[in-house]
Amino acid sequence: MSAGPLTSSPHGHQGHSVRQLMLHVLLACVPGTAALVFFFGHGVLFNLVSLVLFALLFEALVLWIRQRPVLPALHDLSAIVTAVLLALALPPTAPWWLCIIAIFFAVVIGKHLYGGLGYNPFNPAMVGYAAVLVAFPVQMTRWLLPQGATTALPGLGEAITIFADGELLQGIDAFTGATALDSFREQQGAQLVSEFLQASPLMGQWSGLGWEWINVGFLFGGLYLLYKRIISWHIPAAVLLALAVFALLFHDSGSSASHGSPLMHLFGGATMIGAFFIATDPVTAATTKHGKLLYGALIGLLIYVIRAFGSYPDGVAFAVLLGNIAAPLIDTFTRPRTVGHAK
Amino acid sequence: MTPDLLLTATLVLLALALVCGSVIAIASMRRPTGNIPLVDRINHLLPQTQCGQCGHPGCKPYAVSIAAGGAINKCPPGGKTTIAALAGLLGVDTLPLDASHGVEGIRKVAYIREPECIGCTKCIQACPVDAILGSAKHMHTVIMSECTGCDLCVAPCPVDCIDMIPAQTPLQRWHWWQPHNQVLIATDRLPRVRV
Amino acid sequence: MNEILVLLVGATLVNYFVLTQLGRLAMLPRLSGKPEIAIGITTGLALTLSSACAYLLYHYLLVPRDLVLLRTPAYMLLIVTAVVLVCAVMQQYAPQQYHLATAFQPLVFINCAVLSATLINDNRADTLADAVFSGLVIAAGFSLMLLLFSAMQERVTVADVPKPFRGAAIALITAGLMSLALMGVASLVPS
Amino acid sequence: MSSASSPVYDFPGGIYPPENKSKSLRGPIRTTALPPQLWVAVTQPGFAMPLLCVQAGEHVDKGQLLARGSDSAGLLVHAPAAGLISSITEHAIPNASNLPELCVVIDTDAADSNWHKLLPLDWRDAAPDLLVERIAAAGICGLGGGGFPTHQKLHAALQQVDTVILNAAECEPFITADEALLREHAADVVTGCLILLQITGANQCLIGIEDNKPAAIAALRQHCTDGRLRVVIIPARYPSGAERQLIQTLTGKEIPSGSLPVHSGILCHNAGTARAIARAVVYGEQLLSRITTLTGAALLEPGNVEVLIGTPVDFLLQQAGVDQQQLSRLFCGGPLMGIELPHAQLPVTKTTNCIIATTQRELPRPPPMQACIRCGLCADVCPVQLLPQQLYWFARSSELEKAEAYHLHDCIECGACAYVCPSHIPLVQYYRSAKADIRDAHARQQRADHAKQRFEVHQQRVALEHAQESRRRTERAALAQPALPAAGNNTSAQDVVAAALARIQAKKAAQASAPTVGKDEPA
Repeated sequence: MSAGPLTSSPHGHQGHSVRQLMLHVLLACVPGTAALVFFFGHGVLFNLVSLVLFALLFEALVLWIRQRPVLPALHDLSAIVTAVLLALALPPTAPWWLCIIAIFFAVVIGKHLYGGLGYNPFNPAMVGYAAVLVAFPVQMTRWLLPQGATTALPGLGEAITIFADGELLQGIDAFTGATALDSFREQQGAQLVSEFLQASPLMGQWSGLGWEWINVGFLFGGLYLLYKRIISWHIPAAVLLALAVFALLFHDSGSSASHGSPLMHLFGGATMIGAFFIATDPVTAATTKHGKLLYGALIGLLIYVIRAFGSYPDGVAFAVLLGNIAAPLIDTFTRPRTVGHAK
Repeated sequence: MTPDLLLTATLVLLALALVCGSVIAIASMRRPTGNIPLVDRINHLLPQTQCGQCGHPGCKPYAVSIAAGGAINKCPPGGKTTIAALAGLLGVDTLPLDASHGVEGIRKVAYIREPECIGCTKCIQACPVDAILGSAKHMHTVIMSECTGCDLCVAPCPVDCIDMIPAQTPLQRWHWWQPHNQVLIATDRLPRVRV
Repeated sequence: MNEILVLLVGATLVNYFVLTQLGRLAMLPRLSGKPEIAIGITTGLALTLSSACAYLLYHYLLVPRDLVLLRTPAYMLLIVTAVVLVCAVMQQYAPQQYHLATAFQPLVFINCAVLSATLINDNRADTLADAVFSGLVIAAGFSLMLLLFSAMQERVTVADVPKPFRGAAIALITAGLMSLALMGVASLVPS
Repeated sequence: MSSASSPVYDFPGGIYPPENKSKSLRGPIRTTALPPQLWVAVTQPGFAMPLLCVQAGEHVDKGQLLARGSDSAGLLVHAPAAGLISSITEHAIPNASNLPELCVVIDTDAADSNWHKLLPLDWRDAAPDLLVERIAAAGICGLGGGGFPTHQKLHAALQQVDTVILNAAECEPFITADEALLREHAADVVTGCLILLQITGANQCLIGIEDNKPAAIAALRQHCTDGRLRVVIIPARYPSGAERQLIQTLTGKEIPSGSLPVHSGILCHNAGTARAIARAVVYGEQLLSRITTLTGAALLEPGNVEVLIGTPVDFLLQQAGVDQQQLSRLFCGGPLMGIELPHAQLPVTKTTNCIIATTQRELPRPPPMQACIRCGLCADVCPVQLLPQQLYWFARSSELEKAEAYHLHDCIECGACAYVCPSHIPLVQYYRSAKADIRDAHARQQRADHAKQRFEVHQQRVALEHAQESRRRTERAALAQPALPAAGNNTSAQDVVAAALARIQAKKAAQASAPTVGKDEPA
């Protein structure tokens, strides 16, 4: 017999661990990331690598300062997930210092000031994203033109230069432009939706060129997470449904005053990664079943409102952060009825 | 600015101040009603052993002293729980128990070794909750369920036949404790989990 | 209708600088019960009352007499009176809430002052109903923020926050991040 | 008769752990050899003081009474075998606290002959009271794990229930004691059910059994010839065998929080208990043995054994061929609600339904807990629809009022939440600790309120006595005054003042305390 402290029941365990959940999330990111790399080139990879490295570095640093065990915390992969989600949100033209600032806000301020994994009330990746978006609007709204809309993506050398300092590269403007959603909003009132889809080189079949496939990739990843029961269907379904319903309500049958079709919103921008990967971050989301639906619907609505009436390139980050604010209150109001109690 | 306007301004402001002032005065003249007095609310949180370990002759007097701003950490029978409850009610910080008044221990009750009792009734008079049964020249006994464990009957007994015994056996007292947060040392690695 | 909607969204979401006030909540000792609701009610009633009075005062006394320069001191008087009056009424009808609100009376005063400053500077109210309505809406927005914030604080207080950041510091950081999030909708309201 | 007509309802949550049941079901129920020594625990409900009926050094016969409770609510304990009582001492027994409990140690006689049985009863004609009395006399308690005296439960149920539920679900992994029992002794169990119907006057008995026990179901069906009995097959899912969840599954009724099934007209008993009842009534046998599952990868011959109460666990393990090298941990009960045993020098008690001897691989020690990530898996599996992660936060920060508001007391401690927790948080332990703290706090408050009331009455009484005393004194003084007219003006003036003050005080005290004191103090 092995000696050891006696434990309370239960003594069996399903065998899941946080690390496993995070591994599945990382795996599910692969198709969307691949699409993103295909359409926007090396910059995405630079972001990914640098953010992951700095996320681990900052996490280790904070834990070391707090004299907490470092390796187990790195072992759970949560910092890497944060870094990956943030990297996928940052523009591929982001210079290195922007990446560092963003990941600092995400890991240190968004997560560790609250005590680390499990305690943060705001989604760390979105805290990082929103912070740099507000602070560096120019760099944050300068996206590359996707593969297909431009003659060529920046080569490896050019990508390195951009990463080193975006301003150094001569003729960077040839590569960059607004995102599809941005350019749609800017032209609003001038063309019918269908006309714009055809006329603009940035647009594909139903949404932004490239973005459609990136979203399809994240949709697949999300379905994988659902299949693996890493996430529940409530939040993504509510986000997508609310977004689609509001887009349909204000679609105005594609007139020039329209804010875009439901398909354009569902497969444009960061919708799918937001619905399946970011809004579902369990730490910051609502936890009850009804609460999750409400939380998802709120995010869906906010994404639409910010995209349609706001002035930021995409609404997902702010919508998720606002959802995070509401989540604790939503939880208190959506407690399920305990068995044996009247409602 | 003309003197005329200045005068009007002063008058208007004065009149306004007068009106507002009287409204405030009327409002604050109403006495508070419907609130449970603070002393009673404090008293409700005290363990009511009436043991006097706090230096007051009973729980209510201690409640009065707390309401007047006295220390909240003088009640050993209540211990940490009572201090926390008082701190919550009064909105002050919790303090450790003042050891000069005693230490927090397990709950005890008085037990009279009946063969030794001479029936002097001194303990009966000392008991604040009438938990001791008996009459003169007859042995006394403690009604266990009514005893608050205040200790006040022990000192008056001329033959020292009263013991304070634990109110519950260890088995009755036992319950699960909160798991300790197992803090790993920095070089520890989590056991590998099969994926 | 449109203006009311704009006012509603604006007042409820965009007055995020009020969030800086929320830090004070965390600095005060924790009381049993829900002071947020009490503060919300008190502020709401006081603000509605004072904005109505302010409107009447402004349009029927100060403007005709050419005394607009007296606006600020006069409003301050009104706000103080309104807060005291509302507290008295609450004492009568909601003693439990009153008990909590009195502990935070300075906070209520400050809130009312800050919020009415927005009201006054705004000066959008064209009618008495508008004035009352905007008072109500701003107070409602403020109360919602208080509720959201206190629900978040409930989570943060059990968190393993590093020692130097416990209490007011982390509350201010939370408030800061909340206002960062609210910047997302700030651009919705035409300024 | 037919199960087709019985609807099966759903309960929320639940988990599907690997069953691990086949190993111990390969052979028939074995009977163990007579152990050289028995440690018979005489624990009473609520850990009350037992009254011993024997002394150390005394020889006892099989079935002789060893101990009883101090009142009728207590549980009778009989000698499982004849032998000499070598000592009566505190001994470790399988319990969560690991604290020793009073045990009667019997050195058994090899020649174990006559069993002092009770008189057999014809239950069909017997009055319910008589049957309950018999069940008490046989020392039967709930054999499913609760261990609550059965006669107590039946007392409360007399003429109160319309449905008797027999719990044969046995949803915990590893445990097969009830399944083996039903395969081989279904007739006894059915008789037990009929006796329960006779006692309670209920009009139906639902036998709930999980669908993964086909042999037991077949045996039950064969013996269920009475129309009031119905075998209901329920889907296998943990914790379908928990009392309230089983009732919900079979009847669709939710037992209101804080009330007992009896208050809803339902009585629930375990299959093993039903058999013990049948044996006690039909054959007059006291509860001296029970069927226990011996299983786990560290045993070479796992199986179910009919074992005498008090048999040491290490004796049983040796009989089942334990591999000491492989043995890592020992459990009593199932892996989800059972308790971990510190060693094998412990006796089997009336509630020991399973002993698991595990290897390191089978049930590994839990890894260190990590931070809760609020994933909500626990809420999905909770059979009572609590919010386990919220309760965890409240329990951890000792916010007991909030934990109460989130219905912590409705937690059945089934362990489903901790089973699925990816952060390996021992949630159930947090709940147990918080529940105990809440219970303590309530008991404290109750004691305080009670003491306050008694103190106030005491004060009034003392004031009244003082007043009466001083009145008598003044009266005596007044009588004595004429005799001493020249004692000095000073004294008499003082006396007058004192007397007046006393009168006022007495009047006040009498006014204030008269109504209450009059009631409480007839003297």
